Amino acid sequence: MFDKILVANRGEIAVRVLRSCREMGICGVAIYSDVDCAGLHVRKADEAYPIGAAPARESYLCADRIIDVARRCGAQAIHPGYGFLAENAEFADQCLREGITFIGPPSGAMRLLGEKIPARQIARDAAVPTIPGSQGAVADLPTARSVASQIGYPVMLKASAGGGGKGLRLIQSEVELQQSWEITQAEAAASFKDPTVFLEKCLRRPRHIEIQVIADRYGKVIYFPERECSLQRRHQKIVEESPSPIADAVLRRKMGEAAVRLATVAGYQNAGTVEFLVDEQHNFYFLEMNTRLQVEHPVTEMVTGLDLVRLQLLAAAGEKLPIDQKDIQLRGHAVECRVYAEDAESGFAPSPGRIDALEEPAGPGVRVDSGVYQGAEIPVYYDPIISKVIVWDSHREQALARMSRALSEYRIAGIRTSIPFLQSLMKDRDVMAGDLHTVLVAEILAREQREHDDSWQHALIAASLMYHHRGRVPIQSPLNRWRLSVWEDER
Amino acid sequence: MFDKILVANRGEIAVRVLRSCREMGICGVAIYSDVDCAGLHVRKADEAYPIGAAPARESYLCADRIIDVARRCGAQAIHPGYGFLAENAEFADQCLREGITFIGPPSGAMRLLGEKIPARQIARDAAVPTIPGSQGAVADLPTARSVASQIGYPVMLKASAGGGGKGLRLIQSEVELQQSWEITQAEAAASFKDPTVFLEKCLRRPRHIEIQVIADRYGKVIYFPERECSLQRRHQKIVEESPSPIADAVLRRKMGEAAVRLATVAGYQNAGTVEFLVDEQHNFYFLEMNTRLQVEHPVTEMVTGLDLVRLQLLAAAGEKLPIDQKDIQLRGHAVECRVYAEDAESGFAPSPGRIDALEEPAGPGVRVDSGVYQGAEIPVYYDPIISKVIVWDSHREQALARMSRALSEYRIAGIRTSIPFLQSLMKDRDVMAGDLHTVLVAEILAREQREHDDSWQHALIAASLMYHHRGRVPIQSPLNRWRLSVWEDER
Amino acid sequence: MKLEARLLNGESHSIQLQSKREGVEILLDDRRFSVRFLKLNGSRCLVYSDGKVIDALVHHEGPQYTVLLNGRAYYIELTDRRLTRPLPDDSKGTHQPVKAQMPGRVVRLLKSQGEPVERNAAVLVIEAMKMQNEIRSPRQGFVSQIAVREGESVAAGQLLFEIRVEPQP
Amino acid sequence: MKLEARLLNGESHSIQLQSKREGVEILLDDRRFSVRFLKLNGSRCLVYSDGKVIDALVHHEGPQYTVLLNGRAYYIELTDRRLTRPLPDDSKGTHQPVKAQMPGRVVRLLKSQGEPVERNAAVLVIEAMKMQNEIRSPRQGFVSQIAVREGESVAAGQLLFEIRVEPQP
Repeated sequence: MFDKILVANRGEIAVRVLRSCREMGICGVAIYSDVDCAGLHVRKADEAYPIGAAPARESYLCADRIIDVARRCGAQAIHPGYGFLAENAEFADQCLREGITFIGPPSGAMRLLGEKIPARQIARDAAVPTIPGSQGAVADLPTARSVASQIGYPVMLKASAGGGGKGLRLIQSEVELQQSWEITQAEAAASFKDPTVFLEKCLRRPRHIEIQVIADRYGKVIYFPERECSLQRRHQKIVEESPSPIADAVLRRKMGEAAVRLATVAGYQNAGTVEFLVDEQHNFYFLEMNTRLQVEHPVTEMVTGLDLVRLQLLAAAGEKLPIDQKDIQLRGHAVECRVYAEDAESGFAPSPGRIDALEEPAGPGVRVDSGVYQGAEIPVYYDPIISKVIVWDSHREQALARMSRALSEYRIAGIRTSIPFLQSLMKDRDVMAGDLHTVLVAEILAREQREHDDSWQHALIAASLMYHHRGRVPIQSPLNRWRLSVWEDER
Repeated sequence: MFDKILVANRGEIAVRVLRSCREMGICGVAIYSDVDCAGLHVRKADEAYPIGAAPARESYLCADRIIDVARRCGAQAIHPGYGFLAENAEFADQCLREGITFIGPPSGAMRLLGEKIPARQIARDAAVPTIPGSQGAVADLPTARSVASQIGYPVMLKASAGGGGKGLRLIQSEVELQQSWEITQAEAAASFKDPTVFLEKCLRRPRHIEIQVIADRYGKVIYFPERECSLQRRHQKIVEESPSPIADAVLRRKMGEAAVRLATVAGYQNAGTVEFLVDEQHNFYFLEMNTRLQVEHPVTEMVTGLDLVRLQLLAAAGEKLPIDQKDIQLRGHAVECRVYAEDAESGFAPSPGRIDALEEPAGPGVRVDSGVYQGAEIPVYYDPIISKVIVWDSHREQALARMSRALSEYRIAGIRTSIPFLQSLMKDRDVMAGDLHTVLVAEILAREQREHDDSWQHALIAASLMYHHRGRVPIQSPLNRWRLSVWEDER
Repeated sequence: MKLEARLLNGESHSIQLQSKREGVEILLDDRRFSVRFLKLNGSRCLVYSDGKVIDALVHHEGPQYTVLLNGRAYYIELTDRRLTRPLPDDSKGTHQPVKAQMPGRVVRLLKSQGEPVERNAAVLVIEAMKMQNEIRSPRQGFVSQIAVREGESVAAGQLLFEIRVEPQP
Repeated sequence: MKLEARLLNGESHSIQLQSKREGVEILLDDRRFSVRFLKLNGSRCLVYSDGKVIDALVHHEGPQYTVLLNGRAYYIELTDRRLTRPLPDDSKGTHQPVKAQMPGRVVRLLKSQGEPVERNAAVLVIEAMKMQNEIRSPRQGFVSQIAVREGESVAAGQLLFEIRVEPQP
């Protein structure tokens, strides 16, 4: 096993990886940009080194500098987290050349799966169903028109090099296809340096369900119970759960085995996730494979009792996976809510700033993976995730109730957050019924109404009392002052 | 199910119960003494009522006032937590008379099991092994002498009405027996209003292992996997775990079935714990039964996935237990550390005061049941428990490593805590090997040596830098000031 | 003390507070509350109202109050009747400037100069923190000035556009 | 700046700090450290020393510093050489008072007036927070006064006893 690992990331995921390092007796090294000098990941690390200026391209995306730090501090491996360099095959190659272990898949598999058209081909080779669409790239508009009319509108026009909700366009009709054809190609060329596009049928209200896999160097590939991540806003997941409300043992095994076949054909190693869309008849179709640890990995950890980061480190160190498929047992139900520095009350605008007060939920069945602390700053330069709240309970209904309880305990002052919206999601009738699909959040936002309870009155009362008592010092010791200053009230 | 429950307690256990109430949609009512007006349990409650002055006998022990509050606010049930009125049969009777459900066993069972001699008789009736000793009360010194010489020294001279580590005396020889006889009787009379004493053999380095049970009104009694609580200081548990490092499936079932027999014979209902001493040959002997929820219940929740408070409420509401013995499955390993406001560095003196800064551990496998928040006060009037840190992992060794990691993240300023000692326990060779017994902590304290690492140098450096930079304001925004004020350093 | 409170949805409420020996009497519109109040540190407070406990975190910048309550956020503007400075007079036309809340890049202009806008209508789109954000008009009126161009980088606090509010009849 | 630090175990160390352009040079006894320092709010600080990160919470009352580091607590008394007020002069006999840290009840006196005591010898027992605590002598010397009786309730800060420290030869 490694003695020292550099975590090439920041925020909650860097903290997450550093925690496993500490538990395994491995020295954990953080890197930080100028604005992150006092970041929680720096505070949780055994060592930390500055890596450049705030913008990611001058720090967390600087492969050379990161490798240089790793070499100088003697780190034998680099964990990339998610985002930044996590799916950058060049970086994986560079690590290899420098004799540093990249904790992730081999760059070859990363490259194959990183582009949509080759990935779809691998899925077909592995007998994994793909969404009906063009066999590969669509060269010109006439071909596009003919493919689209064959599979039927609406269709998705996608950049092969896109991913993560970027580089795709919904096309309702032939007229729209004509209008969008050139602009989509141009955008793909501009954004991903590759104008290649292809067509897929657009499924009606699909679910997003994905399978986590992990593979060692010796050909063992294991799948985990599915995660349902259908609650998305702007193609970004915001709530994830495991198991899916619709999956039974048969579907779970069919999807799991499909994911294992795909990973095997691709020569995959380490942790990865095969994403599927699932239609209303519970047919599933390969969407893409994420070649890294995912934001939502904790729900899988909660229902299986396994530590995915630990397994990543073991696999990367060349050890055999210490578990077999039969050891993966699903227990209970886990739900994750992503808490963002976004103003849920006004269009989810980013809300960077300083966290003036912080109280996190805790207690039975609640896990918080946070990247902040009281007094910390949410910088404008990166993904505005604050933390993830993950709960576990024996049944889905109880898990949702537990999440509501946990969110009700969360207090963050100084910035605005997505917590209020997450709260209302947990009580939404479709969410509670498990009737999920990828456009449900948009529908809920459209229909959302203010709850009619007395809370606004309580808020007014609290605000006006704080105004009324402005300038009065907070109680330091209720022991002495309760009787003196609490019941009384000066003018 | 109840609509409203009053929690007749304070601190972490009141918070624990209120959390389950909120998750079950039950209105949770807190009560508070004057010094607890801003306690965390008040903040986590839906309603809260003052109950009297700080000393427990003027507030949390005032049965009349508590019942009066319950009646006036419309609470249908009272959860007593642990301590205070939890094992007070009078109080249970009073609730019954007022038509309020006492969430605990019937007062009859409580009375029987609350005294040692009748409890030992019940154990014998239930064919549960008891520690060799007198059949019942020992009337006079000659009888005591004869019993003691029969079972062999050392022996324990115990008050029948004692418990929880109080009212017992270790006797090494006949001379000591003679010296202690009268004083022990007198102390028992003074402390417990009952001079009755009895004799038990003193086991050499026993383990303390206990079985949690829960029973409904319909005769169903279920046992849970054992908890080992051998790490004790002054007869108070400080670290608990489940399963026990020495228990296998056979011992677990034997102890579990013994506990169920005992609970059945006693006509027990609701949650309770049968405590055993276990000798080096793994023979187990009944010690006492605790007729309440215990401090260490979370380790059982972590390894079984069940919510014991929820089960308590269901049983108290007259529902059938929703689980059977076969549903209780042991998974992984859980460890709990009790964090006290005690100065571990100088003889565990109480350290009440204000919590000036607080950061609690979090992340994978870590649960914190806390009774405090930043700015809260630890009053001198009650048990100085701050919180419990509970961890879960798939194996014991990993669970201990995770606990070390969690404790290393815990920051409490303003008061002194037992965390440093807990840290050293987690790394003790006997603790790591699972070689536990009830005097191990005393042995460790006797042999404890300061770890020889560089940490004291780091502490000196941090303290002197804070002195050097006194008067300098903390950074508000690293975004702007890092380059300006961090690397530089004014005179 | 008499306060006027305006909620985010535009609702306005009147609040009267009066200190009594046993706590504070509050008249919220026409509902009466008798409360006890405890100010904790870190902008936390506890309000005890007829058994109910309100555990709130109250943060304010000037008259803008944010109250965190059970995981929800409430935004309230408080006006003290005694101290009321004359509010910007709606009876004359005024120009309301809208500034960037954070650094970012203008990706799209949705309105042009002189165009009429509803309250809350999107005027332009700024990309920041990897996300596109519509910047909306705070008032009904006309876009009197657009101070940025598409593609331009903006700093926090930089003027984006101005809305001219028409005199009310 | 020159400091003297005394640990709980009685060890004494000298610390010299010098500000440089790139941070602070520290000479701890004869070990040299080159560090960067970041003061956070809430008495937290970060020290960057040769890659190592020291994440400490530092609390002090006068010269008594408590440093929390990785779940351990370190108690340090700092003396600034430049500001040193003359310390209580050990060459003359002095009386050191010992006060109650918290309210409680005196359950037992273990020494009587005039009795010689070693450093750390228990002088009396106080019960507080349901526990019995031995109150020890901070110095070697004689019990010059016992200010409480068995069974007496004491308030925090109340004088318990005094130790007379003998002049050193």
